[in-house]
Amino acid sequence: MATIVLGVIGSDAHVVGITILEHALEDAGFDVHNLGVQTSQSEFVDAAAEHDADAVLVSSLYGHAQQDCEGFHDELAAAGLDPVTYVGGNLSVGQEEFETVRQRFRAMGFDRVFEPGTQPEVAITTLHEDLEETASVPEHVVVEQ
Amino acid sequence: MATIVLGVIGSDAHVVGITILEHALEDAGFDVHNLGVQTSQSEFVDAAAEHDADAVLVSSLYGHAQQDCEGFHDELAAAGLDPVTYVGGNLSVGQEEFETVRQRFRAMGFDRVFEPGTQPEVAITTLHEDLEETASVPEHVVVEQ
Amino acid sequence: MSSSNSNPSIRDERLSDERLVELQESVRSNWKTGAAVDFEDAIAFHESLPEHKRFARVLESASSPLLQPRAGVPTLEKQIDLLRSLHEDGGAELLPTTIDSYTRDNEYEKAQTGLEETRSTGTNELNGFPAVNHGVEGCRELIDDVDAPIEVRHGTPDARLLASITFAGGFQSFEGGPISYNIPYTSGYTLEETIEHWQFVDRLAGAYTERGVTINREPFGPLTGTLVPPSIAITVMLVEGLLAATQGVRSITLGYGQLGNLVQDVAALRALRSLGEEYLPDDVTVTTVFHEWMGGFPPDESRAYGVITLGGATAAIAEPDKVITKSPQEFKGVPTCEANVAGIRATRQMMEMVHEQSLVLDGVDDEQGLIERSTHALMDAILDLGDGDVARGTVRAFDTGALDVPFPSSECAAGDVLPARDDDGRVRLLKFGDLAIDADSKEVHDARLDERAQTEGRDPSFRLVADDVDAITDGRLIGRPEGGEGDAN
Amino acid sequence: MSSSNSNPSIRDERLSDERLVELQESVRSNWKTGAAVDFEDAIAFHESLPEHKRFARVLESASSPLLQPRAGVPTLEKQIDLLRSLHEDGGAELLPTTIDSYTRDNEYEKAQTGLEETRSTGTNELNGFPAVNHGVEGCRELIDDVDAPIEVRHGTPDARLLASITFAGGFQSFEGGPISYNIPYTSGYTLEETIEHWQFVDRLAGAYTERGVTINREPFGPLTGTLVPPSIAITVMLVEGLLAATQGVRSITLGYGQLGNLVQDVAALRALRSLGEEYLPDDVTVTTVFHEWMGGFPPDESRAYGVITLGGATAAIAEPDKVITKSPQEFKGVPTCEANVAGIRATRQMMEMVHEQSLVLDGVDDEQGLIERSTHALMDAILDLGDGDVARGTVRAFDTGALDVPFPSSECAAGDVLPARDDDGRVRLLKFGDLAIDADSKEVHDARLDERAQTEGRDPSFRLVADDVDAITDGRLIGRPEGGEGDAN
Ligand code: B12
Ligand code: B12
Repeated sequence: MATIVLGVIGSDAHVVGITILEHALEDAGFDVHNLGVQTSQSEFVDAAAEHDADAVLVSSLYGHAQQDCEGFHDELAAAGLDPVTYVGGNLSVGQEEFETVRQRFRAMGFDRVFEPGTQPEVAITTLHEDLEETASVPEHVVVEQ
Repeated sequence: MATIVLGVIGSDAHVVGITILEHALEDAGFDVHNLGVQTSQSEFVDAAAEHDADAVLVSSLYGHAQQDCEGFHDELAAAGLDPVTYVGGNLSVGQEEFETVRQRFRAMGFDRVFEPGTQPEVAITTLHEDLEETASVPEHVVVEQ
Repeated sequence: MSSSNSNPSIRDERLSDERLVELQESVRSNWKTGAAVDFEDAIAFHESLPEHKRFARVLESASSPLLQPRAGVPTLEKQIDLLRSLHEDGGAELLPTTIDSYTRDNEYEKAQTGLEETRSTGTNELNGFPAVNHGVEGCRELIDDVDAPIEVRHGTPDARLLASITFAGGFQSFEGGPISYNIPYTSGYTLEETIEHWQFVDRLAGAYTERGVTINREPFGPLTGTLVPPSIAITVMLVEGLLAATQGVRSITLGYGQLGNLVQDVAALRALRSLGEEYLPDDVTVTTVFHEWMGGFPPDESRAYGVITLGGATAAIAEPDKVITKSPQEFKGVPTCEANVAGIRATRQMMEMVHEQSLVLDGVDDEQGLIERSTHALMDAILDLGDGDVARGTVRAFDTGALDVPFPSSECAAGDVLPARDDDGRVRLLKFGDLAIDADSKEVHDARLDERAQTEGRDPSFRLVADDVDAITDGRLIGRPEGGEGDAN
Repeated sequence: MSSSNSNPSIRDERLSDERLVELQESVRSNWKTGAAVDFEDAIAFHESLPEHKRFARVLESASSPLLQPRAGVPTLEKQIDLLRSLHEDGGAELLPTTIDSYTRDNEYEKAQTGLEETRSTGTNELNGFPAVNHGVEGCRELIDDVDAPIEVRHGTPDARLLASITFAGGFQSFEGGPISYNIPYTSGYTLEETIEHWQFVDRLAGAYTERGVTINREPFGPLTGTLVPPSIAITVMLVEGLLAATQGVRSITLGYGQLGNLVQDVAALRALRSLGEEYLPDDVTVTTVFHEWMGGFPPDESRAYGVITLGGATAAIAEPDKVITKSPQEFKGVPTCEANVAGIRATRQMMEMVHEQSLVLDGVDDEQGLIERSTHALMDAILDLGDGDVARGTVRAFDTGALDVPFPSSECAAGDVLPARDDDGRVRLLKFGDLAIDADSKEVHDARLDERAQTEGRDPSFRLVADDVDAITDGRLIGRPEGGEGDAN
């Protein structure tokens, strides 16, 4: 079964969402490594390398996601890693339109960008989809969740 | 003391507002003739003539004020009357900007146009102002209430 | 003084089949669309409707209160869109079609002009849906295109043609009644006239009911929406329920409008249900509807939500069968669809959260007892005055002031009763006029209002009533004088 | 497992004058604006403030609950505008200044970058007001330009520099505490560390207080905001209150976050007040604050109003001294000023309407008894474990799990307790871990959750907890499985 690294990036301490995600992903059969809150980019990269993660799920609620995620994909690449990457939560400060936010994080390299309140089931479905063939970035995904 | 004719025009039956207005105007010393709800234009004109009204206050809540007031000032003129005329209440259907509504009723000949929720005190103050000199339409009024 | 004579010829008797047919013929000629009304064809149309569009069935089988907004726009297309959105986005289980004011006045010509102007200008020139002008076909299109039961809500003193067309058009619920759509809604009809008109409407509903097509009837509980004491409102509901039952109506929804005091509102809704069961015949299914605050609203949407959600909380505790929601734009004008949806959703959130909790409030039983005692006194007076006939008794009761309503638009009611809130915010009577409630109940009202007068250090007067009328608009429940709140709470 | 050792050196003892000065010196060097901190100058500034800007005075002398929103934007100009509008348009009697996340992490460099970027781009690049970067002068400008008392609200585990600068800058109220700003807000500190940091903050507040400038301190009651049972939250409040009192704080506002069940919330607020009076020294003025729902909100504004106004109704019944309001945009992100104003106004409307009514709810006393018994058990355990020292006892209690918090961010808490709602929507514990509450209380929790399990026909599991966490977001109070609501209500 696919291996997943999960955590809350930066100095964000919102723990409830990833706790729920962790349980749901485990129930769905994934091998989950939950790094907890206030996880740095390098902690994510190290864990992804250590566990040979198929997917890295980054959560951010507090509004500083953009600053915290800057350069994340370069770090992954530098470590020779190319997992599927998701980011979700409340990704910007304020009441910005989600579509704008999504574009921004897509441009930063995330394969999928999830809006506030995304149910674990949605993450599970798309993980199954994205990890079905190989663990590489699926080019065919058109419908974003 | 000035004489006032008051009523709800058209087929509007909202009676609470004018009941409160009537009491307040009487307490303020005006000679008030309350025609009640569902008063036609000609009932207004007849009462204004009969009581030699200094001011005619038209109330309309239900949204059909414009249709109901169409040609009202012509009727008054035809009867040789030129009282101060006020209109107030919820003057249009829906959530239109009040300023637009005011312009429309000013153009129809009303001296003052009052927004929803106008307190009786405001009506009393402006009546004192407008009826101070003569009972004719005051040209000097700039600040609308 | 009332304009009706005190020896009314009206009787609470079932109209004969012949009379029904005769009246139907004459009524349908009032506007050209009347010609399309055909009873057998209508029965067939109703029978073709799926279960989930049968109003009485959906309402009577619900396990928790259903939500219904008010909404009506002039054109058919927009009305369909509006109702779909209220159902799908708002989650309203029951839908309305609110009729425009010209139709309520039977001014079909003017309604036609408004409808045509709306079609050409694109802005709504009517404050509701002119169902008569849309005719039987238009109504059926609406019923077909919207996936929930729809009620006709209006305010029409003479709704005979409207009923004929909308029943034939597939609507299975019809608001109003001879008192509740007279006194708050018009100044042009005597009670005898409106009772006669509504006997036809009820008889027609009864005729459908006999054929297995239950038409739900809903007397309008809030009356003038302005501080109407529960016993008065409930008495009117019972009278209209009785009159409807006589004509064969078997599904009756009695209404009551939020006053804002939780204990009083819960007590009133319970009294409404129990008195409804007591007075109405056994073969009538009685349901209840709670209207969110019907008086003047706060001007801003945020504060309006406070009023609306207090209604939701009340409904969650009292559990009526249906709740009519208000929108946060109530103060200003006919709400947008979005605002209407918002009103439903805010209500629902509050209701769902409170409904799970078993909340027992002190004092509900006492207040319910008071309401029931006063209502019994009023009903006794009506039946006495009518020598047992509720129709005649009602006319006489209004004539003599034995039954009265605060702030009536119509001269049928004396309008000598004046309501005011007590120190706890419950609506009492400051002036009784000739209202036939019992002496014990009067004592309670007097005592409670004395308490308030003392708290505020002012004599009860019309000023106090006016302050109470404005209170919720001003962000409060009780119209206390500035700085004179006292410390009685 | 906790990372702190179980033989802590920390003691609940007043820091000496010398230690205070010494610490102040070292702390102020952490960022350049620290240099401007001067105690005597600060006292003079506070003394120049008018009465109506003195936080403790305004709060403690209020006759009904005061409203305070949360709000902070990066630049001084915009923060001034924002607070003025919340005060004038919203009618908030008490104002906040919410600090950004970088400052909470003592990352003043990053906060500076965010502030400068905000100034150049015009869009807010920080989620709050970086008070340290604005420095003493900036803070004083804010205090001068806004006409109501302002509190610093943050979430900073090491708030020593923030306190030094904001106290000197004229703020007279400061949220947080060693547990409440550790466990929900960070994973980087042991409790010993945060207790030490907050001893300095409290000692500094005490130093101002001794000079006649009362600094109000407010432990953060909601903790993780997620189904925290009242006894746990209240215990943390008492501990932080005791620790603050030792350092000379004389104005303490204990907090509690809405859980959504009216009876439980009213009982908890009453227990909070009475236990506060019981445990805190007599020379401390205890006030209480109620936070509107701190967990996940419904996504749409209309339903959010339902949650917010239920908080308003609760506050009107329980009458805390202060209410922290939420905005209808809570779900999505930092709210606009208008949304914040709307939250205050909706709350006020509900509160004013309900406040006039004397509402007595069944079961409040029993629930309050349960909360007090459990809290006593927890406090006893803490004092036992600390051999009478509350600081040491707290560290040991968290180490052993005798005190625990659901969903902690920090490893200082075991996180072995799992909350769930009972059939009535009250928050109980499904898993106690090693929590030191008494056996009687545990029995109540077990029995109530068994009831629910039966109603729903499912075994209690993490799934049930997750459903409860989502319930309010989903428009309900209890996370019932689809179609399994039972009929227990
Ligand atoms: C509870 C809460 C808190 C608690 C957190 C307790 C804790 N330790 O977890 C407390 C009170 C401590 C807190 C603090 C703060 N908070 Co807060 N908080 C919330 C709140 C109300 C609920 C969050 C929550 O627990 N939701 C329930 C869980 C189950 O849902 P979730 O987190 O959204 O996660 C689900 C999905 O989103 C999804 N998901 C999440 N991440 C990911 C990632 C991927 C890849 C995928 C697929 C899915 C996914 O799966 C989860 C399970 O369903 C939200 C607002 C809201 N949503 O209503 C604000 C909110 C997130 N907080 C906010 C802020 C600003 C803060 C503070 C900075 C300031 C403050 N107010 O004190 C601090 C930050 C502290 C810090 N260092 O992080 C803002 C963020 C603003 C923004 N982005 O513009 C919000 C939106 C509130 C607001 N409107 O201002 N907060
Ligand atoms: C109570 C009420 C009713 C009651 C009326 C009972 C009665 N007989 O009076 C009932 C339930 C019967 C009713 C019926 C209808 N109503 Co109605 N009603 C209201 C409501 C909630 C309050 C009105 C009120 O009494 N306010 C309290 C009094 C004291 O305030 P007031 O009337 O505004 O008057 C004060 C001031 O405005 C001012 N004033 C008024 N007129 C004038 C004139 C002048 C010259 C001056 C100086 C001042 C002034 O002085 C008064 C004293 O302070 C309003 C919405 C609201 N405001 O919250 C809707 C409202 C007025 N109704 C409305 C509608 C559409 C109707 C109906 C057509 C449809 C329906 N829903 O059934 C029918 C119409 C029936 C008819 N033939 O007229 C709409 C009007 C929409 C629009 N304009 O776009 C409103 C705004 C509701 C809404 N948002 O949809 N209604």
